[in-house]
Amino acid sequence: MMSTVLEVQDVASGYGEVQILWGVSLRLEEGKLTTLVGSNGVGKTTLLRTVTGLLRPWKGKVLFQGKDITRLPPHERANAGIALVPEGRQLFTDMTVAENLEMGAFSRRAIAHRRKNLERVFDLFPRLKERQQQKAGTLSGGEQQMLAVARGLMAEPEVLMIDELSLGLSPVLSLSLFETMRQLRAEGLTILLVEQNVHMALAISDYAYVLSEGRIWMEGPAREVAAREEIRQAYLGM
Amino acid sequence: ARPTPTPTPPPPKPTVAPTVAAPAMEASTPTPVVRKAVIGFTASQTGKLNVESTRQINGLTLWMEQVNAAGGLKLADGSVVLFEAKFYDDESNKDRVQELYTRLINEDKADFLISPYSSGLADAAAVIAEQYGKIMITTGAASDSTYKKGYTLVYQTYTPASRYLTGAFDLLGALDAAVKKVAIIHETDKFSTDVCNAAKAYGEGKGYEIVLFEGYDSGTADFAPFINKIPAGTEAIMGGGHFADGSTFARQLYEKGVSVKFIALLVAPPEPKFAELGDAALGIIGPSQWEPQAKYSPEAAQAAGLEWYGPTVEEFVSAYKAKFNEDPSYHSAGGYAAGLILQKAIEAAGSLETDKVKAALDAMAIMTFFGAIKFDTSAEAHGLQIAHQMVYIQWQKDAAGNLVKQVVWPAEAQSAQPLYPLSR
Amino acid sequence: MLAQILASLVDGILLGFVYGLAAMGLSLIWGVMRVINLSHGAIMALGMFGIYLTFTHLGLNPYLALLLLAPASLLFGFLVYGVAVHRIINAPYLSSLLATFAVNMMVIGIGTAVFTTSLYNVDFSLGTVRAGVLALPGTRLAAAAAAVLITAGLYLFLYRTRPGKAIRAVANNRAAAALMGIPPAQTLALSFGIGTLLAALAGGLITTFFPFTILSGSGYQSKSFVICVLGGLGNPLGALLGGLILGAMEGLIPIVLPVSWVPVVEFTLFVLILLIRPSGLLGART
Amino acid sequence: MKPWRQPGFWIPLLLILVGGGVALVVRKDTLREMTFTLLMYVALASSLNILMGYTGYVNFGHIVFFGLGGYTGFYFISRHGWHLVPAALVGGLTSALLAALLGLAVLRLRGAYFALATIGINEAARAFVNNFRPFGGPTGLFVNFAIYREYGGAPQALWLTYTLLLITTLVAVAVSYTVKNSRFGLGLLAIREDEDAAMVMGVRTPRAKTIAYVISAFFPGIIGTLFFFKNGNVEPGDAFRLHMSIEVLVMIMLGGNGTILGPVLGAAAYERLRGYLLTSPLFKSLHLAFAGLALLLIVLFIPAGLVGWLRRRFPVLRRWLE
Amino acid sequence: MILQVENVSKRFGGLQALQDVSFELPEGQILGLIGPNGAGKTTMFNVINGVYPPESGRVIFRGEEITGLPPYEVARRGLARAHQIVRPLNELTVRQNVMVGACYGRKGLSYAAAARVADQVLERVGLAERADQLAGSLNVAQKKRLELARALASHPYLLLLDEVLAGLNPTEVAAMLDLLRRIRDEGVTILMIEHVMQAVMNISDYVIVLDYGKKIAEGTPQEVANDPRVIEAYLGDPKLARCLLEGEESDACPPSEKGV
Ligand SMILES: Nc1ncnc2c1ncn2[C@@H]1O[C@H](COP(=O)(O)OP(=O)(O)OP(=O)(O)O)[C@@H](O)[C@H]1O
Ligand SMILES: Nc1ncnc2c1ncn2[C@@H]1O[C@H](COP(=O)(O)OP(=O)(O)OP(=O)(O)O)[C@@H](O)[C@H]1O
Ligand SMILES: [Mg+2]
Ligand SMILES: [Mg+2]
Repeated sequence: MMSTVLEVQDVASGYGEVQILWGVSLRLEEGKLTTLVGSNGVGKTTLLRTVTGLLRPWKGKVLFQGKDITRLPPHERANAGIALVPEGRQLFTDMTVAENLEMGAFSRRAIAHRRKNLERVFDLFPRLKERQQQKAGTLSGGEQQMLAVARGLMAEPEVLMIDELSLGLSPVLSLSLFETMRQLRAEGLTILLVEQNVHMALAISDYAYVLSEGRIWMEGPAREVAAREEIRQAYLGM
Repeated sequence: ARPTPTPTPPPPKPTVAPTVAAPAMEASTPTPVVRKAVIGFTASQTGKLNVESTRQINGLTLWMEQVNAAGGLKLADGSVVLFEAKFYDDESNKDRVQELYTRLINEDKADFLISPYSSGLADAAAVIAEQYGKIMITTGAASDSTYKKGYTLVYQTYTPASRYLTGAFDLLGALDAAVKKVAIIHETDKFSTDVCNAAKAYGEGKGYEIVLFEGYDSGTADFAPFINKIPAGTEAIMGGGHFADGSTFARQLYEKGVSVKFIALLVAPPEPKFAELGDAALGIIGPSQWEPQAKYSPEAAQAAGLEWYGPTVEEFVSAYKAKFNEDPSYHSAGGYAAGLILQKAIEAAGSLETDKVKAALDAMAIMTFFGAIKFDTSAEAHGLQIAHQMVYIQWQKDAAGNLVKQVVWPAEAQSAQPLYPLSR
Repeated sequence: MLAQILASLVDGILLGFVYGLAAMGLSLIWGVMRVINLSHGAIMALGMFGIYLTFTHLGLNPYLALLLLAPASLLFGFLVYGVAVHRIINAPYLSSLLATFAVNMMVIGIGTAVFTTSLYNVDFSLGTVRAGVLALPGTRLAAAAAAVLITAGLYLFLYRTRPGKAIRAVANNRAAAALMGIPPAQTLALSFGIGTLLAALAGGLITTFFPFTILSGSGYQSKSFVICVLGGLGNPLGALLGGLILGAMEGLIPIVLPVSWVPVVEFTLFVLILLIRPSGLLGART
Repeated sequence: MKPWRQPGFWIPLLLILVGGGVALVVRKDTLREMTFTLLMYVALASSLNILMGYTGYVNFGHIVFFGLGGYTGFYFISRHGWHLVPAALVGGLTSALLAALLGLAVLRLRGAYFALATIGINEAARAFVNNFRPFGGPTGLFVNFAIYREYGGAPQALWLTYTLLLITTLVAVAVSYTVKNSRFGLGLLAIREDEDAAMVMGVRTPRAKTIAYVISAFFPGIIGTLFFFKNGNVEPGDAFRLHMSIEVLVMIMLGGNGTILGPVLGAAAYERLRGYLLTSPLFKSLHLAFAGLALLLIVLFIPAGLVGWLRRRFPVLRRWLE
Repeated sequence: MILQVENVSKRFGGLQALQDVSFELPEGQILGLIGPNGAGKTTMFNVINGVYPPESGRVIFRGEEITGLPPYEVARRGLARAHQIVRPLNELTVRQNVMVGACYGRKGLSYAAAARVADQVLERVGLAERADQLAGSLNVAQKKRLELARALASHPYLLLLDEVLAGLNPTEVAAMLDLLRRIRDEGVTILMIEHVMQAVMNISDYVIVLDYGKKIAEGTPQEVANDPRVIEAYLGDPKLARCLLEGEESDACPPSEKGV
């Protein structure tokens, strides 16, 4: 039996008085790659912010490895093994590439694996290895995205969530990133992906959720979802 | 409304302090009419003037307690005046002084006013006193300018600023006629600036060359820039301002090994705390409004042809020590003296009426433990203190090697020979 | 003339070390938390009295007393952060200005009630080193050395240790730091605590050569603003350099102008730098 | 939009008129002195509010205008024998001119940097006047008691000063209202909310800010002249107290930043509170600490100030409490 | 030509956000500006209305060069803008927000007149009943309408709209498109950035495509949608292009314009 690593139960959330999420439920199975599909502004980022604790849910629960973490502050969730590559990169722009990566491995669980992860990250993104001493803020947009993903990988997480994986990356690089995601999944990492390139995302995912107007509109194995007529029309442009 | 005293021929004036006179008075008059005279003032209970102001108020309080304890002050009509203090905290700030003095006059019905500590605050209060026709004795306020504004009811206890440091030039001249180059470095507040401008003019008049004349901000802690500016060949340094900066200046002069023959600073040296500087204090000269060592006495008064009034120096010092558990500073003595002046004037007037007391003040020429007191009565500088003299103290070492204050000038008040030149 | 310039420069620079140290805490808190700590001067005064009390009542060597002062002031910083700053850390900056000013009023108010505003002195001397025209009091040399040590220590802490890097990360991007598992509130409290500690240490060192009152901190605080703007925010080296520049200026300007013009020049320069390079002469260009 | 038909306009004016008029009617000197201080702070706070409340620029140097304007006005009284009224106007205009020059430069700074620059300006101005000979340098300026004769004696002079202050305060508050409820004021409010957006909407922000700064600076110049005239002297230390700037700022915060009534109530409340703390035997020695505590509580728990809080809590009051 | 952009380049540090971009806007039309994220569209707006001065190139508005003029000068010449990231003046009421636009727009209305115009415009965008609410309390969609209302209140000649349709549901999009058409019909030229393709292709008279700071195509919606470079860089899918070309009835199209 597969076990559920992360579960979102009937979460409602929003900003100020504006409600964005209206009772979203979602499960991430261990070692699976799940993708979250939805148009601009439906609340994908809002959901990820709620899962990581940057946003307090108005109602509902977030369970991690069976434990209720709804009230934990973000840094404790991070230490527990939830990593997010946030929308807009959110790098430490005044710190060097190396320091950014080091911050990625700040949690106690990650320190032990720092060396190993650093090697892998440099393998993946040789450019970062060249630029270790460069200030993150001076990197090009694509390099910054690489660094953001790399920083997430340094966390040695249980669950890796990536908001807009291929944003601002050249097609070649986005392709290779998708390949990396597949590889990580093969290594047993649980991944939640938010991606504009729905084609690719569905192609590499095990399972998919479709978010619409703050609600889960549809879910199912990625292959099946991709095959559904309404999805093909609404999100795949077919 | 105060009861107007019925005019009766004045009894012979007591020429001794009320402390001494008290028992006799109580025995002779069984139940005199008791009247209350309210003395109004503000105190700097907070803010930067807190310390000096507190001492001044202590002195004033001591005076009042003594008078009241002695049964009050007997007036010509046989009634007895008991004094009562009304005061507020002025926070060492000018903006409330006027409000508070107006309140003292109008609400608290103060009969007489004592000034706040410091020239600036006293200046603000003086306007109010004059406006309401109340007599104000200033103390702790040495500026000359207050008395050049056309006031008629403001009287100064202290030697005015313009004569604060002039004695230092006299002393220097007496010690060493060859010295000519003097540097003056002073705080740029009103008081110190007045003092040093006057001293500069006086010194130049006496043929001294003022090789450096600079001011520093209140609150300055670092004097290195000034010390570095003192030209080579300078033989004497004068100036300073208040305690904080003055003591710091003295200390840094010592640390920097500035070798001059003579240092005289304002305000700070007479403070007992100045001794905490240790060797840096040795030989520093400072003008003081008053010192316990000063030799003012009934005999001296007689010699000067003045009436002696109030306690002797020793009586004042021991009473103050007993009450406040510390040596009186000149602020304390000034506070007491302000009360004493008022007492004498009321006594001489035989009345609490402003006009009569004013006339008594104008005519006053006495000597007290604080020194001689006489006021200018000209229109240009009415109320300016013209009789009181500064004494100059110097920190010296006694036989046991402890720092002690000695009065070194004027010659007739000397308690020890000046230490000269400074050896550094 | 040359002798005067040399003496003034050396004096100014020695003083500059202390200025730099005084500014460092302000710079750290400002740089990291975007909070202009108006209680900085009051905390410096507390440091002064801390040393005064341990020196006069316990007879402790001032430099040893600094070691006691450090943890005490760190705790005090945590307290101030928790009570006054944490709630408004994300509010408009006027709130934090006023909140820290309120702390300033409380400290000064209580301090005045306890110590009055009279002058205190730590009567401690390390003698004077003389070399030609120079006369350098030992305590100032020691303070300069301490300033260098503390700067280096702080630099190493911020750039080499985990909590130090965490502070910089939080300063840079609070949300992202939380995502990395760095507790932002604790980290902010720590930086406020360190800022407070630095202020107290600076105050403590000053007692060994300048007398002080409970109000003495405010002058150093104003100068610290100038230094922060000179040196850029958040960087200890910048603060030290800014302090040295200011110290040297204070030493050298009097050679050509009356000393009383120094603050005019100083603060005019301050406003000018703000206008031309708000991120500081040594800070990054924005 | 006739202002006199709006309760938000006449409530503060009426408050001031009644509060300040009592002393004039009863002719009680103590009351006059008390109210003088109060009115002075009301006017200072209301004028600072025109900059800080409407454009959001926190000015720690409001007192510079009080000091420099007051110095200038007082200079003409003491050195050139001017009458108080023209001198006060010149004091106000000098402050306004200074603000125009300064504003063009420092208003380019935003946020905390502007606030810091104003601290710097305050210190520089104080140090400058300390060295400025025509203003008497460190010793300042004073007037001879005899000049009060020109006004029919000292009491008359004081009552005149008081009346002028009352008028100034009324004008300051009326101007504050008019600015807020005008096209110009709307531009200022837009700057406060989002300066860049305001620019995009066509608000000439540099000019608007400078004009607000100038208006805000005019009143302290007048008030300074009146205050120093009443005191009979002026010294640099009294004229440029940073602390006073901050107190005025606290008053605005207490009453409600950006409101008309807020600075009026805030100044009154703060002055009374301080007066109470100062005279109460319990708090006397700790009054500063208690004032600090009060400030902290306001900042932490009612950041919108008294009026702001009331408006938020009871929206019906919006029409009444402007 | 109401607006001419000539060889505009703009860089941020090492990033060339705009490179040698030129285009022209004829009066009285709706023009679409599309391109991938980060292509430089918003930057183009910022250059046009004076938020950023360009490194090189010129912007000419109604025959007058406005390059480098501050935004408020540009606004007063009749060029209004609605922001991509909404910027309401939170502590002011909705009416006051719109009044700012009216007071400082092309006509520079008086306070009283601005209040009247504000009420009319609010009626038009459907915010009339919220006029006295604080702007900060609106939800995102309402804030977008407020952005539009503020821009309209300034009586502009040219309206720059940065993703005003984002966050609106299909019904709202349709209503908004109606409104935009009516505004155009009143003679106001509109330049709109939009990712909601269906809408852009429907409403635009002309479309300009940016990619990596360069103009890669322009033309009618049909022309653009058929441009292979546009398909490669932006549309990414030939089928979608066909849908856009053929209109909503095409079987290649998704059921509603959820965007891409
Ligand atoms: N800080 C905020 N305050 C108010 N509203 C916000 C905030 N952040 C996002 N929103 C709004 O919440 C809604 C959902 O936003 P969210 O970022 O979750 O969408 P998304 O699905 O991630 O979209 P995208 O594909 O554009 O990233 C949007 O309408 C957005 O405008
Ligand atoms: N102030 C700035 N400093 C540095 N880089 C900037 C700045 N503003 C924009 N950029 C960069 O310039 C590029 C173009 O940005 P722009 O906002 O114009 O894109 P856009 O086409 O509007 O994208 P979107 O569709 O996402 O709104 C981006 O890579 C962006 O990161
Ligand atoms: Mg998102
Ligand atoms: Mg954009």
